[in-house]
Amino acid sequence: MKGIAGKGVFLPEKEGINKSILGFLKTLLEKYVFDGIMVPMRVPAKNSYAWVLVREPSLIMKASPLAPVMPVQGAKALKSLTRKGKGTLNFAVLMRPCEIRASIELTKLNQIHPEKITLMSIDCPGALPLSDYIQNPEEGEKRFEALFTGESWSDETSKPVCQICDQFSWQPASDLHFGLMRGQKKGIFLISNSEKGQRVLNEMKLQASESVSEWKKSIEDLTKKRQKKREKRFEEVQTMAKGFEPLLETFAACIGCHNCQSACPICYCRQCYFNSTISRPDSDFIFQKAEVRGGISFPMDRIFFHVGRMTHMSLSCVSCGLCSDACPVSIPVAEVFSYVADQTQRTFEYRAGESGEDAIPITRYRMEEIQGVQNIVHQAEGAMSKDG
Amino acid sequence: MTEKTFTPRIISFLCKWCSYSGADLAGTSRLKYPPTILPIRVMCSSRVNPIFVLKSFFSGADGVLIGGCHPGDCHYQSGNYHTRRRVAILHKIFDSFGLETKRIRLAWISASEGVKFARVSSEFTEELVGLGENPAKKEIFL
Amino acid sequence: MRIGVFVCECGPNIAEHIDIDSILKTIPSLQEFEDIELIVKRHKLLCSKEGQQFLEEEIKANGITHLVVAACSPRDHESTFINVCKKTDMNPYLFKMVNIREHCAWIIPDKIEATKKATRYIRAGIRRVFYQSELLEKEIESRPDVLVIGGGIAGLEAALSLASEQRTVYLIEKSEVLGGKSTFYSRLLPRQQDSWGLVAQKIMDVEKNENIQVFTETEVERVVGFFGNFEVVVKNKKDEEAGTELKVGAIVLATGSGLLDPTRLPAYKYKREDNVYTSLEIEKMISEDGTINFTPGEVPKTVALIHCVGRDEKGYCSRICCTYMINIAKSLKDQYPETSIKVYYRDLCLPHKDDQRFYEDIKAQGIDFIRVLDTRVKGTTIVYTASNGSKGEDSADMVILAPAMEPSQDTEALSDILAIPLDETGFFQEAHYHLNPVGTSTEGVYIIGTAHGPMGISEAMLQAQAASGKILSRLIPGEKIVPEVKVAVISEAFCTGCQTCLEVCCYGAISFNEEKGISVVNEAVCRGCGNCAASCPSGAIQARQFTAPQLYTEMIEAIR
Amino acid sequence: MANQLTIKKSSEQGLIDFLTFLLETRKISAVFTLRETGKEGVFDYGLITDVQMLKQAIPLHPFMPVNAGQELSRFKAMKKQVAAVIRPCELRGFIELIKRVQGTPDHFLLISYTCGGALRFASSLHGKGDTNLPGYWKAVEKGENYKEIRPTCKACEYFVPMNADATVSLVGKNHEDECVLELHTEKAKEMAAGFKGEYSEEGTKSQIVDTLLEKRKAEKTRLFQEIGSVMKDLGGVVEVFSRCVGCHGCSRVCPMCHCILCDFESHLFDHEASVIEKEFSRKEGMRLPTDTILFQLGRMNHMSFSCVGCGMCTEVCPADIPVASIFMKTGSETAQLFDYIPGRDIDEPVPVTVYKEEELSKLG
Repeated sequence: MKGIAGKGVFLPEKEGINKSILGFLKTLLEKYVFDGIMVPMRVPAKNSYAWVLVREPSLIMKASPLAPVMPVQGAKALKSLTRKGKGTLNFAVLMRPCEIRASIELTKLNQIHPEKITLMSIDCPGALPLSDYIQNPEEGEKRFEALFTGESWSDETSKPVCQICDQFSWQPASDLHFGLMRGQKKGIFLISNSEKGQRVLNEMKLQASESVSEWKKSIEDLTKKRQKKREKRFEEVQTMAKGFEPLLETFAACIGCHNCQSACPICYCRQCYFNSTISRPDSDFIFQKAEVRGGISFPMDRIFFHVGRMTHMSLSCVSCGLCSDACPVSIPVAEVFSYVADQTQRTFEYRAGESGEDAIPITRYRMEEIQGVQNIVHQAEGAMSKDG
Repeated sequence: MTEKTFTPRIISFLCKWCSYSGADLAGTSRLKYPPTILPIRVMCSSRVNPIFVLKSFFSGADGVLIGGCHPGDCHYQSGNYHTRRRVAILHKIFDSFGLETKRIRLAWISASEGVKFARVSSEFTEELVGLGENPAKKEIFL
Repeated sequence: MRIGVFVCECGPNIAEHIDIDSILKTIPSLQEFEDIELIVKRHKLLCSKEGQQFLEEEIKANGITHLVVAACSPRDHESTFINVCKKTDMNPYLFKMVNIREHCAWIIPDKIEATKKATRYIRAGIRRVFYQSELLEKEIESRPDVLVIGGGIAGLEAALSLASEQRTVYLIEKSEVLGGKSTFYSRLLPRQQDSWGLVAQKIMDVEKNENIQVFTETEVERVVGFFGNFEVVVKNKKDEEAGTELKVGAIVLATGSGLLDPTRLPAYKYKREDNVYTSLEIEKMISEDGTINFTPGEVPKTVALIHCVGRDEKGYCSRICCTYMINIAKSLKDQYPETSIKVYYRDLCLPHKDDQRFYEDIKAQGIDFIRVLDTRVKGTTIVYTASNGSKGEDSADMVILAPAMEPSQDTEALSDILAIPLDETGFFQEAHYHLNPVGTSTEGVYIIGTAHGPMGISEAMLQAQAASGKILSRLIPGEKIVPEVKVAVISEAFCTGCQTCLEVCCYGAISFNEEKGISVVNEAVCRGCGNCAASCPSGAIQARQFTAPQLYTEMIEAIR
Repeated sequence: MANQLTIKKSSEQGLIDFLTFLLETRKISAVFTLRETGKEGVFDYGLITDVQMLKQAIPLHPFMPVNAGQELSRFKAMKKQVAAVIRPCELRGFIELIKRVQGTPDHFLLISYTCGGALRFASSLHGKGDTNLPGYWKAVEKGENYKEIRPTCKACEYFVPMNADATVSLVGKNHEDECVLELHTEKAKEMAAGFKGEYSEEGTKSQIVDTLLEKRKAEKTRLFQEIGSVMKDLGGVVEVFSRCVGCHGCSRVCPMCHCILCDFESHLFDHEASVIEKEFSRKEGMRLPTDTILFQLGRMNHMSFSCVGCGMCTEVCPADIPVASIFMKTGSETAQLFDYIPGRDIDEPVPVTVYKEEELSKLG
């Protein structure tokens, strides 16, 4: 956790963490620090959550700062608010760290205009798989409650990508972080990270005077555990999907609905390349393909779609896992993408959404490339010279 | 003391040739009708994409009025017949969910029917006052 | 972006009913227009000369890019302000007129309410103009020449009215001779004029006219293009070779009509009994002096004239039969006063002002008129049901039928070639029954005479002259034409080629590009109604100047 | 010529034999059918050109990974002939697409079957199909709704194919006994010429088809009532659709949604911040992204009258919204306005492309 302020504001827990956070947000609205705050809220049927931009202070008490599920990526909701430019009102959003990262990526891609937006992040224990929750919301609530209040935050009930997430806490790019203090001393650390964050503390007449080291340590410990788990899982994914046949097998059940793409916060294209007319070949071409193999599969180009999508967005993948949630045939899309993203991002020494300052690598180049890139080029060149 | 009734907002798409002219005639004849009607001029009632109507409704318009030429009088031959089908489909969708079809009205108003325009406007307004505010106006989860 | 908002007082008309000062104050203070520069002003009468000058100067002085005028109905002065825009080099399609007079000032007694509505309305106008984009009017060359299809009386008249030194008229006729159906009728009501004389004179005039090229035994093969620039291929029926290509600016359809073949209606026994004739056969028997010469001894003692033959089947009244049948009746009665003549009719149609008198005169001559519900021929007997329900039987040595007019044989083929729809009667459909009776769904194509539906000669002449007038005023030799710019456009990227738009377009303005699999708008044919745009589920079609974002914004702004 | 061909093998094997014959005799160039491609019940539609590969074919398996009508519509004009084995709703979807100039029927020999319904994804993927198959086939034989088929299948009245060239009779038959193929068109009869099997003049219609139809009708009424009882006002609509995650997966798998870019994903629905702020200031709070429910009702407006009730949308919905049942209900109501049945007749124009001068008089 490089660059984190050493001190924060400590708000002791009152009637549970959620109530404490909501109380704080309510005051922000009452004092007109913000014109509205975007938070997850349980839908009327009580079987899911949706993003609501709340204006009325009393309404915010119905919100859930940390919903058990993540049906819509917060960055997507934020995109719909500011895609066409900044507004005139001051809004805050309270999101999970992966949502903050996606928001940063979308800002770089000019899909979010954050000038009037204050990004607030919160420590995240993970989210439940959407289908599990929807099938039995009450059970889901209980399971999430257990996960949330549990000590370890390494429960197996959350989404597989959440279980291996090592960026579940403070985000360099968020303006204000809600650090959740577990263990003996229960409460919230408010850590300001920018002028916008500081403005909130000032308006609320709060001083960052408490040391956050205890909280920081607990986060760092968990991060290390997660990293180990992450490496292990990535090895498994590698074995599962590496090579042509295994890759095919991994995505064999794919029905080509492209839900993964439309749920993905990073896939911001209005018209996905893989849905466009370019991807609709002539019948003759289909037959040529079929005759070579004796038969071809429909919908066509499913693997092409997945791999192609990776080339488009893996540098910006924030491993939020929405793709897996949206997959009707239970393919572990998120883990595969997360693994590939880890690889590509590593090559460019880039981590999606970590900082608003780094440009997305594909928009830049260096005369003397980064080692990772150089290596790949050398390998390719070597292969060519061998062939020659 | 009279009870304060609400003033509905009615988006009305009026075709340039008939209904808009009819509305103009209502004006030049100095007929009085409620200030609820907000006319949007289109070339033909068939320009009105049902999605506009739906969006108006979801954005809180209390009513939507589509004004076109009388059947057989369309300046584009058959535009109004297509409009009628589109409205019928939308009505049916509304019906199937118990949404208020009364909030979406189709009216044939010719250029000479200033009186009819004023009457339709007044009646529609009254009806909407009766129905009350569009519940979509305040609905959070739309 | 600098949006000029000008509120017209319209003398007292707006000023007295709307608090313009309040509008002037409210509009610029609205937060939503923070990043737009607004120039908001009032004037006492913008449409006046002085007002227009004021507007022009303001636009120039303030570098206004988009203009909103809140005044009267666009029907009154939109064109006035468009002209002002043109003077300032501002694209007139970046201008929006907001009608606060007819729709606010004059209809709302309460000044505060009127002001509120006007404000909201103007705000919607400002938002809309924000989304409007420049459109360029382009002028295109046009041809003054005209093709007239059909050499009947209507076609002849149109050709004569149109032909001039700078305008060639191509008159094509499918039969061997000019003249058409009206030559079949010997005498024309009300004065029993010689019809052939009338037509012959026209034919002579046409043949003399150097600016009219006549093609007989010729038919239209293909038509492409649009108003001002049609390319037509015509072909001589006897000619084996490829047709002749003609380039014309407008087309007049004067293809006339045909007559129902009564053999299709067995009740009348036509061609089954020797004594049943059609009116046309009788007309042919009438000699030049107006007499019908039966061989002695064959003069019928009783004659039945049956009107409305096929009216029920066709579903319309043929309008000319009553008058010519009365003519025949009169000819017979004058010549053979002993013959008993009975007329069986469903309804009498006597449309001209003199017809009624003529009818009453011949009724006075002793001709019986019997109103019937149905009539049947049984040998030399007429069996009928009178309108009161009673049955009757009369003898008839001779039966004369007045068959219904019907569309001429080639109507359907021409409908396909020209993309002019037919109405349910099978005749060509006019653009608007009341307001544009000779126009069609294709701009520059006109229908006249009985191609349009049953009518008499005078009405056909009127239509010929009306269509000619339209063409003369719009296709001026040497002048270019400006096609409508507010047309539909289809996005190539988003069109899936479902052709729904093609189905709903009544102008044939949309065609399908097989190669690309997308629909394409022919801008020269499109009239800009926007029907296609509303029918397109993918939003691939935009109606220019009425685009979805424009209407959408106006709508959302108006609701709030 | 004979109208019915009976093959003394199981329905599936008989059909495969028939397809093999067609492919071997080069009467067709390929077979479009369902295949089993991997372990644990991974299925897809395949275009098979090699006779050997027909071993993978499972043409009558009650699984529907996509609406095949959508896939068939991807074939642009070609000289080759393809035999396609698809379900009745897929065929109807294809017909509706053809009306929208998406695809053409000429190069397909369309083989369908009396359909007992498709299993839900959850009941057929990852090996669960096998456990359900015996029960499924028993239900088909008896003319019952098997519990694990899609909700819209249970309410589908059109399980006897319309417009097929040939139909395999499954409902009311023991599928292991024999394969009964009814040949409806000249094309089918010509194709069958030379194939060894029992030919007869008249097909016998199983009583069980009617039994099933009655059950389906009753279920349809019940399903529509169930939907209607929840979605009876704006609150009800919000209740059901508020958990929509806005992935638009329903429109992507919908055979009727053939648009390259959905209108609801276009610029039109990206709002200026000022527009959102205006709406926001009127409410206590507003849901983001905007227009979630507008999409649902808007899409209905575009295609409901052509909804074939295939149920794909429900299967792919990550939020488990009964999209298909809702669309089926509304669709049957909008189609009724024009006495329209989607997929019934290829020459019947889509209601929004035509009009009658005298109709809908209530509207004005």
